[in-house]
Amino acid sequence: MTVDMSVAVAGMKLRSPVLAASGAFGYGTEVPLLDRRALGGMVSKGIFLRPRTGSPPPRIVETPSGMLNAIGLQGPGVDALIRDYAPQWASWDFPVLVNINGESVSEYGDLVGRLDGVPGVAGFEINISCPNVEQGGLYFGNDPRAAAAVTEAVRRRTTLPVWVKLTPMVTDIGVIARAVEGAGADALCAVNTFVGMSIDLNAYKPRLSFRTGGLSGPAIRPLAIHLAHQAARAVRIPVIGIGGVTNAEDALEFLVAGCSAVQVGTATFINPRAIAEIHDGISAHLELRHLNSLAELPRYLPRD
Amino acid sequence: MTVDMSVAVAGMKLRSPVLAASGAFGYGTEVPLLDRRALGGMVSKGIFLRPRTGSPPPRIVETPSGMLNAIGLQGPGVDALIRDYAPQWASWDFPVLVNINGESVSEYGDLVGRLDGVPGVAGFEINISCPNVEQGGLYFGNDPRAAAAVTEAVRRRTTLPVWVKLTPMVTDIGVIARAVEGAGADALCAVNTFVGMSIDLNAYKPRLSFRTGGLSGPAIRPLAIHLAHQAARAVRIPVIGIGGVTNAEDALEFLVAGCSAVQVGTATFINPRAIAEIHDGISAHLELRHLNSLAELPRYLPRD
Amino acid sequence: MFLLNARITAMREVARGMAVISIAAPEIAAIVRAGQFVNLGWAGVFLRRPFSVYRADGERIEVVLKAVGRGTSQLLAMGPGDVISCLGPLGHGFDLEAGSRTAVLISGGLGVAPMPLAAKEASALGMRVTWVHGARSIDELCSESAGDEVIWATDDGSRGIAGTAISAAPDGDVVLACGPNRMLAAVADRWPEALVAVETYMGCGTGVCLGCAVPLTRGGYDRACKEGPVYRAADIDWAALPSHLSYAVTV
Amino acid sequence: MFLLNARITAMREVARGMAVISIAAPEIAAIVRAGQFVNLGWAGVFLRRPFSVYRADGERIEVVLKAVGRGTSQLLAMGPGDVISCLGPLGHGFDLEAGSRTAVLISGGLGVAPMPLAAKEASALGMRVTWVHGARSIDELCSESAGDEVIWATDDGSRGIAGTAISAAPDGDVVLACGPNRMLAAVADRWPEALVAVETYMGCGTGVCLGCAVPLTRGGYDRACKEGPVYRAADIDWAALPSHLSYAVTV
Ligand SMILES: Cc1cc2nc3c(=O)[nH]c(=O)nc-3n(C[C@H](O)[C@H](O)[C@H](O)COP(=O)(O)OP(=O)(O)OC[C@H]3O[C@@H](n4cnc5c(N)ncnc54)[C@H](O)[C@@H]3O)c2cc1C
Ligand SMILES: Cc1cc2nc3c(=O)[nH]c(=O)nc-3n(C[C@H](O)[C@H](O)[C@H](O)COP(=O)(O)OP(=O)(O)OC[C@H]3O[C@@H](n4cnc5c(N)ncnc54)[C@H](O)[C@@H]3O)c2cc1C
Ligand SMILES: Cc1cc2nc3c(=O)[nH]c(=O)nc-3n(C[C@H](O)[C@H](O)[C@H](O)COP(=O)(O)O)c2cc1C
Ligand SMILES: Cc1cc2nc3c(=O)[nH]c(=O)nc-3n(C[C@H](O)[C@H](O)[C@H](O)COP(=O)(O)O)c2cc1C
Ligand code: FES
Ligand code: FES
Repeated sequence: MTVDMSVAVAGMKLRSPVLAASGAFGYGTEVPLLDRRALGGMVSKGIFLRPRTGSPPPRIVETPSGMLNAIGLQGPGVDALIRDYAPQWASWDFPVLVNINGESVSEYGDLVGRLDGVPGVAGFEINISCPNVEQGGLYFGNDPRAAAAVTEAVRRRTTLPVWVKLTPMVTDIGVIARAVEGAGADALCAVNTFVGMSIDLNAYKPRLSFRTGGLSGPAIRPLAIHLAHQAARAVRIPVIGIGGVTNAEDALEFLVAGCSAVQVGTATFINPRAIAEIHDGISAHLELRHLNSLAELPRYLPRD
Repeated sequence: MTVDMSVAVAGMKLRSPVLAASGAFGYGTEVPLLDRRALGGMVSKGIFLRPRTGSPPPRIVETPSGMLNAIGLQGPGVDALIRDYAPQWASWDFPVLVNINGESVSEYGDLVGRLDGVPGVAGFEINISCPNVEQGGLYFGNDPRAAAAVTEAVRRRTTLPVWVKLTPMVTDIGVIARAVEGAGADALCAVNTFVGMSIDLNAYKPRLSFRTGGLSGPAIRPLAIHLAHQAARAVRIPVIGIGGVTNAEDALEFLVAGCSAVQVGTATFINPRAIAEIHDGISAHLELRHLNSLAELPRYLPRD
Repeated sequence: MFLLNARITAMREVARGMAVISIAAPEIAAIVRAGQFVNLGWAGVFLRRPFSVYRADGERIEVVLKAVGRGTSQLLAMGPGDVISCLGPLGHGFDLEAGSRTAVLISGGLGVAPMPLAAKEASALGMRVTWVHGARSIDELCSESAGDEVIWATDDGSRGIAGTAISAAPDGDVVLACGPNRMLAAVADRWPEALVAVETYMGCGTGVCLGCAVPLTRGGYDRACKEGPVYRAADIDWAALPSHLSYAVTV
Repeated sequence: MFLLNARITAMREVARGMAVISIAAPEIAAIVRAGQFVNLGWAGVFLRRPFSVYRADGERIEVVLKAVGRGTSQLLAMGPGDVISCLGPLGHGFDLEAGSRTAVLISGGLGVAPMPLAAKEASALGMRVTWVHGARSIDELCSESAGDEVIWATDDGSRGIAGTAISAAPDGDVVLACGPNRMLAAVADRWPEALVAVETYMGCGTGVCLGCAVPLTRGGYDRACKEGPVYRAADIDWAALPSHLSYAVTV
């Protein structure tokens, strides 16, 4: 028996519910030891319209069961992305979504306008939740009106799938989720990193040059599962769970909690084979329970 | 050389900046192996006006570098507290603050009214941030008006120190911090637990009977340091840091980030000697840096 | 209560996958009572893990376990010389009073854990001890026993009586039981006065966190780590006590 | 690039607190170049830890380290038989070209790490190799060396020249250096064309996370794990490169 692991996320058919998270695979061109058969899709590193240098080092700190990062969305800008990476993506057998960033609503729209129709670009993940940039990012993610405005601006420029990536740093993720759904998002990605800080006790100042960073890894998993679940309860569009997935059990927790798929980031730094192991582990779990397909996995999603 | 470890928190002189967090020491009557000399003070388990049974089991789940709890504020109610515990506290050589909970603004006020003047009660920690009760708790903590209303109601009933314990589950902790400061709080405690969820893959439902629980332990430390730092930047009153402190370095990170003291919870479950070790470690750090007192510890608290 | 960095001194297999670990903890060995437990901690786990004390002599205590998860697997991978943090003795054990003539001990699977100490205390009080050992099959039956009479019961009849330990057990002046919470619920039906050792999740093990709630028939919750883990069977609201815990399901 | 569960086969001390660990990793040993590194992972740490490859023969690679934190302490507490996860070879090493006559290798403290392989490659290209070893004192000076000539330099003069490795070093056609970032900045002043191996924090070690940013004089950042860790000294904006990393400060 082979289990049917495919899933359709708002019309986009994925062969696996395990996706590569933005920022953990670069542009997919130098991913070591990746077993591509297991990959449902990839979200590219966050891009702006123009090239960005990113933050000065140190950019990374290890924390208990997690890490803080403050990369600052270093990237080559949209022209280089279209020239250097999209053509490679066009030949791959899984979809690549571009993680979209802007300092203003119109910049988000313009960026998607530039990328819409470029071969290799299968859809967009709108990042309104990056904690590591001075302008944009989080600002759009924690205000329902701003979040909706960005989503609308993007929606007008493309018929490709638009996924919106939510921040956990809000009082009620359901409010943002509904605002974004109302503005035309095809799916939600929950969640981006949590803002954190670590202090250097020699220098008596933050370890990261950007002062704060985004916390990722297993430390945040219980929080991310809760938030993805809350988002899924708030909307009718699919939710993709993100945060601390390291093995099949972790992924299954998100899926049971109401997610259609998961993204894996930090875990791949530690185990470059994580994606394949997660894929195979989910399949084995389904088989053990005599389920023929991922669609048959029981979900826990009370709508009260 | 002995280092002066004392600190005054809004007029209350503490011999040590290391306090026992609410819910991790019960009423202080059965704390094993506690080295009391190291304890700056204790916050009692959260109490309501009336007795509460709490949540059904399971109430606890281990997570990476942390745990979820959903105790549901089980407690004997204020009468039993006054009868059974306060008299013992009156004879102790460190202050005991009572963690105050209510389902309405007036209940908070009434509870403090009942406890004000009771020998053994040195002050109040107002819990507007418990994620594990259906009514009250978090509801008051994530709305600046409600948070201020609770603080005012309590402030009117006592001249003892009023500390307000903040939830991390808000878009901007500074807004709540300022609202509570304006309403007359003497100090802020940042933070309570983060809401999280864990899924049982046998039953395909949440592991905790309350569905969600509060995440504590080292996993949340970088987030808690950031939030305590943000709160400290937002207000002029002292901030007490809470979240994942397990050793002296962790405590020092909170102190450098602008906190006047720290509270220790989960770590004491694992190491019943944690409080003393943290106290001694801070003292050793100060000595090593040739600092004569905790007050001389450099702080990182830009006010921009 | 003591907090010791204690050395593992020996390890032996007593059933398929079930091992007894000896730990040098003289302070605890000197005072531990039957039904009490220790809370063990080491680098690989976040929370401590509770284990009944299986045996105790002047210098060492023993615990018996199976790999049911990450922590128990790690513990079984350790060996003599390794040091673990040992907090105990904890909890309220079996209260045996002089005067009873016969004691019946009923264990299911890993529920053997508190029984050797219980048999010893009952014998010391002059009781005649019958220990009924239940398990799924002969492989899973702990090979060690104590008491004046031993009765074996296996689900598949591969050793002793075919059936449950409960069905195989005689009556006695006092009945002590340990095993899956489901089995203990059945004990409560037949012997409401039995003393049973229950399993719950634990946070602290020392009575301060209220994580180990045991639902009571009179309403409200007790702490398994403080008032328990041993209870009068009729006092527990069995329907409200989770029965899916690993220790509990491993018959 | 290979991901191996690799067995530690041996461990030896080469200075006070400084040890060389041998790891059975034939696939990596077969292809690793001087200046490349491996990213090691095991149960006690969250992120992997990067280590230069010190030596390589047919079957084994070696790394040299000191305890500077939690991870390195854990690694030093392991022993032959223990298995660690080994990802590599990673990064871009020293690009040595035939034609140079003399190579000067300058190491400060743990900066010895990439030098034995570098000495071997330089010798194979026909260069005369001078290795200048610097450390605070004789105790901290790695006892192993390679090359045609070895010069010792200690801050306190307890062995060789009293002073820094830089002041003790002759000129050469190619200069290779590794050590604290502060020392490498001084190397850059004297030999802008020197090839230096820098230290940064690393997330992935494989070029995808952008955590290991190396600030460049021409602006922007390179990845230490991909374009580096070896750079032309003049290409790095030394003032912007953190100089407080542990490997870096342990002279
Ligand atoms: C008073 C008491 C005495 C016990 N005595 C024994 C004994 O003598 N021998 C024995 O083998 N087992 C005993 N147990 C059960 C044992 O503590 C658990 O099986 C063990 O904690 C599982 O750890 P794990 O890491 O292998 O499991 P995990 O992988 O962590 O989880 C698997 C299961 O273990 C249980 N568990 C996990 N953490 C805890 C915790 N903090 N407290 C309680 N249960 C937990 C849960 O059932 C969970 O579903 C006892 C439990 C209690 C409460
Ligand atoms: C390319 C490269 C090659 C290296 N080669 C060697 C070598 O051959 N021998 C050697 O002893 N050391 C080497 N290091 C340094 C070594 O990786 C760090 O000293 C080690 O990671 C410290 O781990 P820790 O757990 O002991 O320290 P921690 O307690 O985690 O932290 C102490 C310090 O270690 C450093 N550190 C921690 N995590 C990382 C990380 N993920 N990446 C980089 N630095 C980190 C930081 O400076 C930190 O301040 C190299 C580093 C790099 C980047
Ligand atoms: C080094 C690093 C870089 C990241 N860059 C981006 C990014 O460019 N855009 C984005 O939306 N998320 C980014 N993220 C967030 C991840 O996509 C993901 O949401 C987060 O790390 C939580 O998942 P994890 O715990 O599996 O890593 C980044 C995360 C890390 C660790
Ligand atoms: C079991 C448990 C019970 C708790 N009960 C309370 C409580 O009654 N009132 C309260 O304000 N906080 C309560 N807390 C939160 C702690 O006081 C503290 O804010 C939190 O655990 C984070 O700190 P830590 O990581 O040091 O545990 C409880 C925490 C735990 C783990
Ligand atoms: S385990 Fe904490 S009170 Fe029982
Ligand atoms: S460490 Fe991740 S890109 Fe270099």
